[in-house]
Amino acid sequence: MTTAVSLPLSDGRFIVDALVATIRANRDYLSEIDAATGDGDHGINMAKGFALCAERMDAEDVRGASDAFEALTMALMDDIGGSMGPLYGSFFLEFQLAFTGRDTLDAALFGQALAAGVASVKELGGAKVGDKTLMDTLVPAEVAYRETLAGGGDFIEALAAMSTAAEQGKDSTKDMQARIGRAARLGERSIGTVDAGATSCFLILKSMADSITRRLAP
Amino acid sequence: MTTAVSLPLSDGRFIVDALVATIRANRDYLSEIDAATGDGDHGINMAKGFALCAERMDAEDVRGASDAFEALTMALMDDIGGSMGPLYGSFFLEFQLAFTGRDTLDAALFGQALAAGVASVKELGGAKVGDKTLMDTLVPAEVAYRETLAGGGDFIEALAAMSTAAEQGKDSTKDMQARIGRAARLGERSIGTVDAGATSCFLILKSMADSITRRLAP
Amino acid sequence: MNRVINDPEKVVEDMVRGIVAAHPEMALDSANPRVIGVATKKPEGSVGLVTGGGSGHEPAFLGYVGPGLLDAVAVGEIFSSPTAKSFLDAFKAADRGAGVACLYGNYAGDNMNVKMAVKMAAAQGIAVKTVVANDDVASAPKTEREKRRGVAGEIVMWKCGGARAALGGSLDEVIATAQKAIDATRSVGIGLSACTIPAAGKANFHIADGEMEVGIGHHGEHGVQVTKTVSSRDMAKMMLDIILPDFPLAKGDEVSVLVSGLGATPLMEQYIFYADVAEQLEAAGAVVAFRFVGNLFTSLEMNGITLTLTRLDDELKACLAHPCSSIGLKVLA
Amino acid sequence: MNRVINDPEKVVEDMVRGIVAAHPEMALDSANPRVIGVATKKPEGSVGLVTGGGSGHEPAFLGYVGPGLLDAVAVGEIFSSPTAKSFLDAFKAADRGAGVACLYGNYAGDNMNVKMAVKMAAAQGIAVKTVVANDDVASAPKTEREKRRGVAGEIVMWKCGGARAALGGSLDEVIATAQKAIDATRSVGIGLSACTIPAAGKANFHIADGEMEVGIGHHGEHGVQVTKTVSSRDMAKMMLDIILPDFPLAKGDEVSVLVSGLGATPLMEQYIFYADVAEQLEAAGAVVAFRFVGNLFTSLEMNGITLTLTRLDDELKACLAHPCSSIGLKVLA
Ligand SMILES: Nc1ncnc2c1ncn2[C@@H]1O[C@H](COP(=O)(O)OP(=O)(O)O)[C@@H](O)[C@H]1O
Ligand SMILES: Nc1ncnc2c1ncn2[C@@H]1O[C@H](COP(=O)(O)OP(=O)(O)O)[C@@H](O)[C@H]1O
Ligand SMILES: [Mg+2]
Ligand SMILES: [Mg+2]
Ligand SMILES: [Mg+2]
Ligand SMILES: [Mg+2]
Repeated sequence: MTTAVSLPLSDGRFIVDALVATIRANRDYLSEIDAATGDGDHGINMAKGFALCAERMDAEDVRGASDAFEALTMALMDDIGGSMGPLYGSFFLEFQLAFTGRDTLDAALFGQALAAGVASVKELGGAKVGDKTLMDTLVPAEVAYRETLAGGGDFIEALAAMSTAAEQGKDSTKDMQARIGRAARLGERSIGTVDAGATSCFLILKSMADSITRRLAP
Repeated sequence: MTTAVSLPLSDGRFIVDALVATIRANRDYLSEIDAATGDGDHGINMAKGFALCAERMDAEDVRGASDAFEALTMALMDDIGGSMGPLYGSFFLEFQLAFTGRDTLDAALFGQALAAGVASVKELGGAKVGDKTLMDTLVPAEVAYRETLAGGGDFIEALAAMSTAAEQGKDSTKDMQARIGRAARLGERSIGTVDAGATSCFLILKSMADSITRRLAP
Repeated sequence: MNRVINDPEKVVEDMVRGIVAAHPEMALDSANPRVIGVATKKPEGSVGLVTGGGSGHEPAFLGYVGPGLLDAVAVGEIFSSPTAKSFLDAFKAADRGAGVACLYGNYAGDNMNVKMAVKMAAAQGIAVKTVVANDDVASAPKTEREKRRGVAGEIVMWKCGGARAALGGSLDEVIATAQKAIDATRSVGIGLSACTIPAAGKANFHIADGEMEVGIGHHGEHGVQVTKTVSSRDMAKMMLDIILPDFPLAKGDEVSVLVSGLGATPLMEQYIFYADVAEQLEAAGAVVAFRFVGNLFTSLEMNGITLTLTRLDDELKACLAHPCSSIGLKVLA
Repeated sequence: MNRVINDPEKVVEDMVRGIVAAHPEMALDSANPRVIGVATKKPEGSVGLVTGGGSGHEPAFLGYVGPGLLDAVAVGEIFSSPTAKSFLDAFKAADRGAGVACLYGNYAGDNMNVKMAVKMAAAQGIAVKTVVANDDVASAPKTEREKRRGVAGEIVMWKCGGARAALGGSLDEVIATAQKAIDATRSVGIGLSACTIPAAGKANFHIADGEMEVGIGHHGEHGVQVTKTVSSRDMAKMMLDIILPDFPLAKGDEVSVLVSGLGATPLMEQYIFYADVAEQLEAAGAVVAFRFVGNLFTSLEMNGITLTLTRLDDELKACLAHPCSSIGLKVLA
């Protein structure tokens, strides 16, 4: 079997299913990390939102990628609140919008959604790279994806580069002092543990990369 | 040196000094017993009252027995409240009243004060022997004192009989089920520990017997 | 246990200092600092209302002094009756020539101190009549109601007595209304964790994590049963199962529901519990006409919850609706 | 930890059920159960007041809805911002044609959700202006006041904004008064024991017995210093030493003092602490004109205490004295 360069969006719900499974599996881990510098609820918040997304998808028998990302966006925005509701809500909203009316997911479309998502989170949250937030995962991951494609890489290679950069970005938060969010209050005491949001963001990007790659090259 | 049958009341403060020392020394013990069936504050309440009595006596440079018992009564009645304030307050009030205007403490006068004290506590508290209260100490102690005198015993013998009966009375509360006070609520669970008030009452009667006896037969 | 105190032996003194500093209208001329009251005099010739009890139950007792409520409160040591002298001084502070209603709870110490104070007051020409609250169903069987303790139901007694006095009732009328209010009231509590008297330094009773004591007293007196901790819904059921056999409600009976946290219980949980109680009462056909939820009668930092039901008639309803103002309870006109 | 709950994941739902059952006047028509408000409409054409925030701080936030205070509150999960949709629905419930003042606290989540809700409201023709409370002195240095969190000082902001709206103020006037109130307000807290989010099941921070965390946040955010537990008097001194350099008081300045327990702190201790604060403030020449003491802004069953000072002018004094009624705060006419 050869490797595909695109896949149909009409049964693209699997991307969101994989996200739901990933976040649920990491519920306690994410809360534990958050406990070190924040209030220990990141896993709870995320798992609640993603579980509600699964309920919405099942209730409406969602199959396509656009509808799946819409369910995810609504679950995050309307049901969970916190910081993660609006931040990840705006992020996934861009995937929903990018996929609406489109049949096929290819490297360019994913790249367009990813870039729009990062821009939206940046605008809303106002955090910069180095502030010890999910931006430290998101920004380098998007750059790596974009540059891999620009350098001639294919969809799968770009996704792999995104994953790797996301992991490095996540790890980079370990030595940072938080400048935003609850952890900022800790000052120097925030140094030494990775950021919870940066970690969930890495898990999300890696899940998307893995699930799409598995479909492209089964 | 021979044994005296009476002593001057004009320097009778020593009886109350001994009481203060006894209660202070047993503060934690009395609270511990109270904790088993009550609210654990009996030692605190008693120690507070007796300490205030010492303060009053020092402030007014009290020497005589009547003034000393007045200070004790007032400290208990005006300063500590609880059950012990009025109960022991009325008890010692009878000693104050009995000693006022008198020069000499003898077996008859002590017996008169003791009987009046017991009657006063009985009237106010309404507890009967067998209810698991300080009445289980007080009533047999007073009977023993009175009967020893009636049977020809002297002051010292009567005080000794009072002490012994008080101790037996106190011990008798161990197997009783409380029918009054906080411990009543425990029902059968109140069986197995001696009553806190019965214990402090034994300590009080024994202290009076000992301090008076030491003066009579030094 | 970490505390916000200065001297553990002087917590009551220090608290009274804070009450008077924060509520200057509660400082009485009384030379006795253990008497707190409303300095702004109520109408001359109206009945004075007094209560008193051990400290540690705040806002009870001193938090229920104010217009439409009590006039003066005798303040005891932690969990210990005030002195006879303090009750007497409270009677004096509250008396406006129409006599004093002393509405207090059934504890040995309070009974004795009130008894002595009433005697002393009579000698000074002040007429005092008493009502003794005995709403705590778990503290003695129905056949020995005279042994039952007073707990959060005292608030209902004070509120109704206070309204009757504010409405111009005579001493006998105030006493009758307060007596009717407490006769129509039943309470029960569940303890989830113990509390510590500051001067004692360690708790004198213990509730294990994962267990609860049903029918616990306000000073940690043992209850009727220690069980595994159950859901709020099941707590409500257990408590109603204790109250209702003692105090059957007929379909359509109007009731007041008072829920109080015991000190450390989050308000969130008190409302969760209220919802379960109201649902079960309504399922039983009762009509909830008044509701009070909050830390209304506590026991230091004890964790747990109490439920107080009052069966209402038109007089008690009018009394509960009457305006009042105090630290613990405000009812607006 | 023993609790009075049903499902730990549903404590907010169950609490809202209890609030609405106990205070039927707070049930809105809103299809969104996470919006609580005053159903009894205020004068048509007056400014609507909204806040919102995470649950677990009861009586904040929903306990400050009522006449003279807020109109609608967006209710979040425990310690977590409400959704943008809930803020939007609260705006809709509060709007009476004169616009809505959203007076909330400076937390990342709240900032973002309010931002999105304001955008959505504008698209629907509802004018919303905001004031962001940042009274928590310990949460960022003076040079970065925009990073400071909102804590119990929000109550002062709501009270003053609510009074201005009740007095007929325009949206700009209400916003100006609320902004002035919070600009004149500083808070700091001391934590004595941690609390546990029910769904998490274990505390995510820890305070050892015998130690306290000075400057702790309302969600257990680390403070400025962990020390041995000191006396109430010394706590008052440490807290004033944090507030006053940021916020110097001149001799004769009139202030409001708000003391809140964090959940498990006995009211007795709150009054002990109040006495120490008042004494030290008065020694420094300040005049205490308003006082609020109680469990006014809590963090579940956290033990500890917060102090909030507001420097007053005539407008703020008139606003604090204005009558209001709510679960958390009642000021009588
Ligand atoms: N302004 C922001 N921009 C981007 N990410 C943010 C911002 N503020 C907070 N975060 C992220 O949110 C994470 C915490 O999320 P979570 O625990 O769910 O919410 P909360 O802080 O409200 O408890 C942090 O680890 C951080 O990565
Ligand atoms: N009515 C009564 N008559 C005599 N003694 C009583 C009565 N009620 C209680 N007591 C005694 O009081 C003791 C408890 O005293 P204490 O602990 O100081 O007061 P409290 O019970 O108010 O905490 C009991 O052990 C009992 O002996
Ligand atoms: Mg968090
Ligand atoms: Mg006791
Ligand atoms: Mg006691
Ligand atoms: Mg959170």
